[in-house]
Amino acid sequence: MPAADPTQSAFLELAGISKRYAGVRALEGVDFACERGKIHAVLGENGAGKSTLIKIIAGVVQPDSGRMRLAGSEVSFATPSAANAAGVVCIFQELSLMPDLSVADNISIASPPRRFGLIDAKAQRRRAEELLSEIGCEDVNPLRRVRDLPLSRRQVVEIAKALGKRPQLLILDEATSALTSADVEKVYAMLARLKAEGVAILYISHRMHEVEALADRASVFRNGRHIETFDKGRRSTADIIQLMIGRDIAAQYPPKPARNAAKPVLALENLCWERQLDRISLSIGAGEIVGLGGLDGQGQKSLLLALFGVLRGVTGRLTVADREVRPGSPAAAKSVGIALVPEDRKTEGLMLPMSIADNLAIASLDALSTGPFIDTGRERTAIQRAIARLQIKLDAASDAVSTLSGGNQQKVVLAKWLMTDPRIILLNDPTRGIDVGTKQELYRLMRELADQGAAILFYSTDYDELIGCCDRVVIMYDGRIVRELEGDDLTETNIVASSLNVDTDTAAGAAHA
Amino acid sequence: MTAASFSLSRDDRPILIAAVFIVVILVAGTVYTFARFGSAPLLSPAYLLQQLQIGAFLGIVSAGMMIVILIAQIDLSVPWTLAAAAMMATSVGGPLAIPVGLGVGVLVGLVNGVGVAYLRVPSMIFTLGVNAVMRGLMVAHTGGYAPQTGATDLMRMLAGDRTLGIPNALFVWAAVSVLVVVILQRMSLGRYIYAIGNKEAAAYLAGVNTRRVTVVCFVLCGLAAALAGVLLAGYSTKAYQGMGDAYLLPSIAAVVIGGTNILGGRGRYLGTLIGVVLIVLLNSVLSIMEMPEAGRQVIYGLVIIFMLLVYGRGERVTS
Amino acid sequence: MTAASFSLSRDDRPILIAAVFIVVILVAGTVYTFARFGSAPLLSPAYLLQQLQIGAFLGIVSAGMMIVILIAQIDLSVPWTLAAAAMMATSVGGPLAIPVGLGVGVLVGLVNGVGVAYLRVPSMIFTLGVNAVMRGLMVAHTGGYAPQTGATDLMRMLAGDRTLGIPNALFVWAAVSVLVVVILQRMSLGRYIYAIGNKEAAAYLAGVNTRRVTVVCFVLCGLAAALAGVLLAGYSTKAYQGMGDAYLLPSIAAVVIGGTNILGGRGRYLGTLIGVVLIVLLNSVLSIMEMPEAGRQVIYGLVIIFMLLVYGRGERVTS
Amino acid sequence: GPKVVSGPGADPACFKPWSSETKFFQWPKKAGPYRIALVNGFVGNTWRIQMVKTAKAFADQPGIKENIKEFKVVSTGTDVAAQLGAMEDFINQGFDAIVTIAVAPDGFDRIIRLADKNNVVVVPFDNVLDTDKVMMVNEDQKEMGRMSAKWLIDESGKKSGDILEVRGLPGNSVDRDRHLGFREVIESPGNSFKITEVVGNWDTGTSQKVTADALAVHGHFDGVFTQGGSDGTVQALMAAKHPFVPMSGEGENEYRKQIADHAKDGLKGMSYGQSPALVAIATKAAISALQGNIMPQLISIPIPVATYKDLKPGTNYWPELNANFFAPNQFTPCGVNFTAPEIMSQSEKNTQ
Ligand SMILES: Nc1ncnc2c1ncn2[C@@H]1O[C@H](COP(=O)(O)OP(=O)(O)OP(=O)(O)O)[C@@H](O)[C@H]1O
Ligand SMILES: Nc1ncnc2c1ncn2[C@@H]1O[C@H](COP(=O)(O)OP(=O)(O)OP(=O)(O)O)[C@@H](O)[C@H]1O
Ligand SMILES: [Mg+2]
Ligand SMILES: [Mg+2]
Repeated sequence: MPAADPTQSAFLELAGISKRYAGVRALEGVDFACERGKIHAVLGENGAGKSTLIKIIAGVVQPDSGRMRLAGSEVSFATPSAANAAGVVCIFQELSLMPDLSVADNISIASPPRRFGLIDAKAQRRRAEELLSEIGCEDVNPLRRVRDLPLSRRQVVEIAKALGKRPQLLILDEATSALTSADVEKVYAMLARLKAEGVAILYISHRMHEVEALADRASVFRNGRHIETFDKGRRSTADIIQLMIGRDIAAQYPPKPARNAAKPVLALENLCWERQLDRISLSIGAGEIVGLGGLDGQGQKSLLLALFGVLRGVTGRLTVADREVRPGSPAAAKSVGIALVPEDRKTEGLMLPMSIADNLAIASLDALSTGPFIDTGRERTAIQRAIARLQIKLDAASDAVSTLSGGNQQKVVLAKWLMTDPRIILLNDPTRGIDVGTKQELYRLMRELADQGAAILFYSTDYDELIGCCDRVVIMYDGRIVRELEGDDLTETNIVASSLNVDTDTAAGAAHA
Repeated sequence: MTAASFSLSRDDRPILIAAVFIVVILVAGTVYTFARFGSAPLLSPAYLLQQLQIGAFLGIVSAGMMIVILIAQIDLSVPWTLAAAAMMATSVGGPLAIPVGLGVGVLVGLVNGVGVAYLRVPSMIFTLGVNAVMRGLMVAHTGGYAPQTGATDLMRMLAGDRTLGIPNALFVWAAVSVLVVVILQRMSLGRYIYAIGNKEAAAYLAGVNTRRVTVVCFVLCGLAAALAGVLLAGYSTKAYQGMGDAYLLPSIAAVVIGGTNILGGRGRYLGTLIGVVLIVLLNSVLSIMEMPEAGRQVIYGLVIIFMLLVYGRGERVTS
Repeated sequence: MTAASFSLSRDDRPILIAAVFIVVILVAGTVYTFARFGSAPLLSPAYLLQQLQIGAFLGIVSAGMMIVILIAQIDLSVPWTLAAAAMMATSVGGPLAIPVGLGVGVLVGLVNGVGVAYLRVPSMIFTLGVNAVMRGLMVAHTGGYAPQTGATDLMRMLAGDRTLGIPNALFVWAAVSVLVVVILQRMSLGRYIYAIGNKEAAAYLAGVNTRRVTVVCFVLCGLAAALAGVLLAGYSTKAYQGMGDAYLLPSIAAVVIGGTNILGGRGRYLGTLIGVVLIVLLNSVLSIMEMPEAGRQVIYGLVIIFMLLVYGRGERVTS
Repeated sequence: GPKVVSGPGADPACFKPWSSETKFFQWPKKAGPYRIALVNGFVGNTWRIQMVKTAKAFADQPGIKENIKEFKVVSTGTDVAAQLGAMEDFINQGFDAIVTIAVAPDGFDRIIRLADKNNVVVVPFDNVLDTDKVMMVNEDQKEMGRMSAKWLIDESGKKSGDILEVRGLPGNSVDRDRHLGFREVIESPGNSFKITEVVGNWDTGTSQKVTADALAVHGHFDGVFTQGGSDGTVQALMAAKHPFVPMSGEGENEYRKQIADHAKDGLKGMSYGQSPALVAIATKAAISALQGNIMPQLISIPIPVATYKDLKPGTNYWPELNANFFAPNQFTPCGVNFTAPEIMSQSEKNTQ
């Protein structure tokens, strides 16, 4: 890299940044730099310190030591708004939209357009429309309430909001983790445009193919340290993974066993719910992993919730092991052997301030109690077994579960359900925001559970994962199952085609357009 | 568009229901008076204006309370903020009376705001403590007696007199209402208020100075309570202990009946306005119908619960 | 292992601070009495036992309140649940007095629980409405003066008499405390309570019957208030209107001072116990020092605010 | 409005002027029977409920009934504005007189002017107004304090000793006046009592608690002056096994029962009372004013007192009755003399 060229010199420079949290070294003497007109990937396993790094850059947390230079002059941001003012804009890992405000309100929240000192609603709406169309997502209505949007659309809004601040340095911390591939393409195009305009971009993602497709250079972090920075093409994916987790990953996905016609454990017939589920019929046998694909928001999540007894007014037949059931609550679903790993582990999967042990035991307390009293001995054994089985990395089971990394938190959610010995496991995008190493462990675990006789229904936004993991994939479109793919038919082209509900040839064209 | 109108159906339903309920109250009361006295005083402009004049005090308090509830806080110090403002205004007297009274409100609001935003004490507890402290200070200040000086002429004029047949208090209420609507719908402050009520952390990350906004909200609430206190002293021509006690729960009830989410982030000012009218009318009609106090309490409680039942359906844990 | 002990330092700090404060109060009071009367009655077992006896009523109410606060709700119907239980117990009289009184508590708790859990009305509003309704019903019920309002002998014995020199009320309080500790630490119900308080949605999706648990919590709170009411009637030998009014805010304050998070999910029963003792002693010592009411209000408010300041530091929005 | 005239007024035994400076009013005579309204404020306690019942019982009594065409009762709660609104309403409806317990001592000027314009007689009682523009009825609270002090001094026969004073609701003028009257006598020259003051809020439970506290700290008192919640104060004495001493307290039936039961053990009790039957005198005064009689501006009602010497079951206390009943209901000079059953047969509801 010819460092002498002024246009190529670092836009953001960090030197010796360290940050500690009560006993944890989040960052240790990190030197880091990024340039204008480059997309710079920041890689590392869960808890490596990526989010901490960008939070420091964005003024959310203050480093214990170290210096930061932006465009050649020393800066330190006390608040996110100070960072914004300097052109540093961050899309945080946790979405920061207000659910009850409209899309347009959210996009302009920090500095809405004004007339005579008062907010100009029309201008604000126009602005939202422009920004959304810049990303190519004109389909989002700026007057819609964010609460009513699916997660993938919310991420789009989040991106538009960041764009609206006209960043010099744009940071995306897993900002694409819920985007469907169609949207991802649009975001790529937008990032390319920004890059051409000379914006510096920091990109954090656990999806290796995204990084490969986008990044001009990449920095790998491990245990709070900066390990290495390299340009595109200088390292193979395997190398990168090796750098990230300090070991090789042999095969991403465990081998699929030969399928034999197992007796269905779960069978649905004509399941309907409001306008979101339309005559769903499906059966899953013991030992089978069935993928649930399609564009985001086609009813996949509703299907999982319906099976888990969360939704009211579901019609149709549901049989579990040949017995018709009609779960009216998660408690009822649990009692017939159904488990659900929900979409958002922080708000739906875990009681974050409670201990790891409490979180693990919560779903199986009935089984671990004698009468109304908890049998603490049995409880402890069960918890230890679960921790060992999923290899959850922790200090003590009595620590708050919020102290675990995302991947380990996800394992806690899964372990909690495994402790109930479920026959049917429903997974709602369980690998979102999880590093490759942990992902691999989860895939292995899923296969292991299937081999032990569980029936697994697995929703994912990542096509790769569906193809690699599942015995069968059903594609949903507008609340219906439009296609079932199996064996050699299980290809990305076919998934994309079915997702858009068009025939294969048109889709092949569309995907590469 | 505006924060308040992004989803008409959801935010408007409570307002509509409350409005319908007001009509029900008026009709029921009129049927009653007609049957008993052969007249329909409830529908006379004089009666309605008088109710609105009485409602103005509650309305002003509720406007402030709403702002605080929108950011998912609560201000339980309203009773003694109101009383203290009235007492200080009357005891200072002269042209400084009103500024001093309002100043008390600003001060209390500042203390509340700093306690909640910077010291991070839950508002329910902090403002309760501030209320106790204020009460103690006022009892000490007045020595257990009501202060001996009366309201100034300006205060009396603002609260008690009429202009063109319309009570001046109504104009004050209207001005406060316009101000609140402008804040909530047309100023970034309003946007921040909704944002904080929705998700404080997200608002912070979006660059909103959440603490300063919180302080401003409490100051506005204190100011509203103080204004109500000054007016009430003008209306009664004096300040007296316990004059604020009758305003705390009704103001919260009015805000909630008006469809503002008690957990913050959602609600329209029009709803609060209608909630105030509903509560004032309900009280008045029950009193005209000579409903025994016991029955009144029961009806009052049931109405609030009933309204919330109607609004609240369909909100689920896993929304 | 248990929900209560996952983070000792964090949950124990408030308890420790409150305990230190109790000592401060006792020392300050003793210095005062010694200087004025040359004696140290505050340290006599007789005085302390008597305070605990008086504290028993507040303690029992607070135990119930704590359970409801732990699930991030609040029960503002406590005053009239307490009074209604006392009134019904005394008006029924005879051996059925206590069961009927407690039955009232269970009933009110059920109504509250169903309103909050199934109808999803915010508890702050719902229980306030229920309180108003109860008050109306009781005014109607006792307005006729028909019922006998004297406490039965058993009630007087439980609340007023002593066994081996120890007030019986203390034994009742102790029994309630043991029960609450067992529930919170040893029963799945307790685990569910903390889980719901931390994240209701997550608890629901983990297969916890959150609505049933919510109802149970309100029933327990109603039961505790009713028990306190029955005992208080025994102590005063009669039931009277407004007997519950003095218990609402102090019970919330005791729970909060004891370190329970007012937003739910965190807190130890020991803290509540200490909070109750602190409040009772503070009240008593201020009364002994013949602190004028004004000063008492101020100190009372300041103590609560101060304690929360000390606990509350360091909690950030973006934690 | 009324003309200010010179006295003496009608029926001076009943309508006794407060002091020699008290003005006299005269309204234009109106033909009966009259429409009268009782506008109560707060209604959440026993005293108020009993007051409302007493009002109805009185309006029903022969001799009064004939003068009343319509008697309405409304309780407006603790909001001054609501009370003013209700009064304005009655004036507009053409009522002849309004009897009221004011929510606050001030703020009624406008209503009084309006009433005067319409020749409506407004009679505040119990919580009176800080004005001399309106006819009012009350008992002399200061006198109650003075009487209590004299009682304690006379019964103990001492000029020194430890006295416990249990005060009422802080910030209330009734509490203040009783306290001032009590101190005026008990601290008058020649006496050297040591007084311990606690706050009982006029509430049985609170009085009991604070008395218990005071006993625990001070051990012994030679006399006790308590405001409302007197039975709680006695309870605390008994619980602490404190010997009975001379005592002065409110007019609760329960307290009078305690005195009757324990007088022989030394509970030399006196019971004064702010009687709920004040409402009857206020109503009677309103009627008298409407009839064109000369009336004192401020009417002082003799304080109904009973002591351990003259308690008689069924006359000035009722052993079989509710503990919360206020026993003093007799104003013989006014012909107001209720028995408990008469009052209790009424409902506390607003009238139809
Ligand atoms: N608020 C905090 N309090 C305490 N420790 C923290 C906090 N935030 C981060 N840490 C610590 O810092 C380390 C780095 O966290 P960081 O969020 O930067 O990881 P990350 O690389 O973004 O992980 P992920 O891929 O899961 O997002 C964590 O292991 C954790 O122990
Ligand atoms: N309050 C906290 N106390 C201690 N550690 C924390 C805290 N908050 C976050 N961390 C740490 O920060 C790290 C990552 O935090 P972050 O919230 O970014 O992770 P996440 O979103 O769960 O991870 P993922 O990337 O898998 O989504 C975790 O390893 C966790 O240990
Ligand atoms: Mg991260
Ligand atoms: Mg993460």
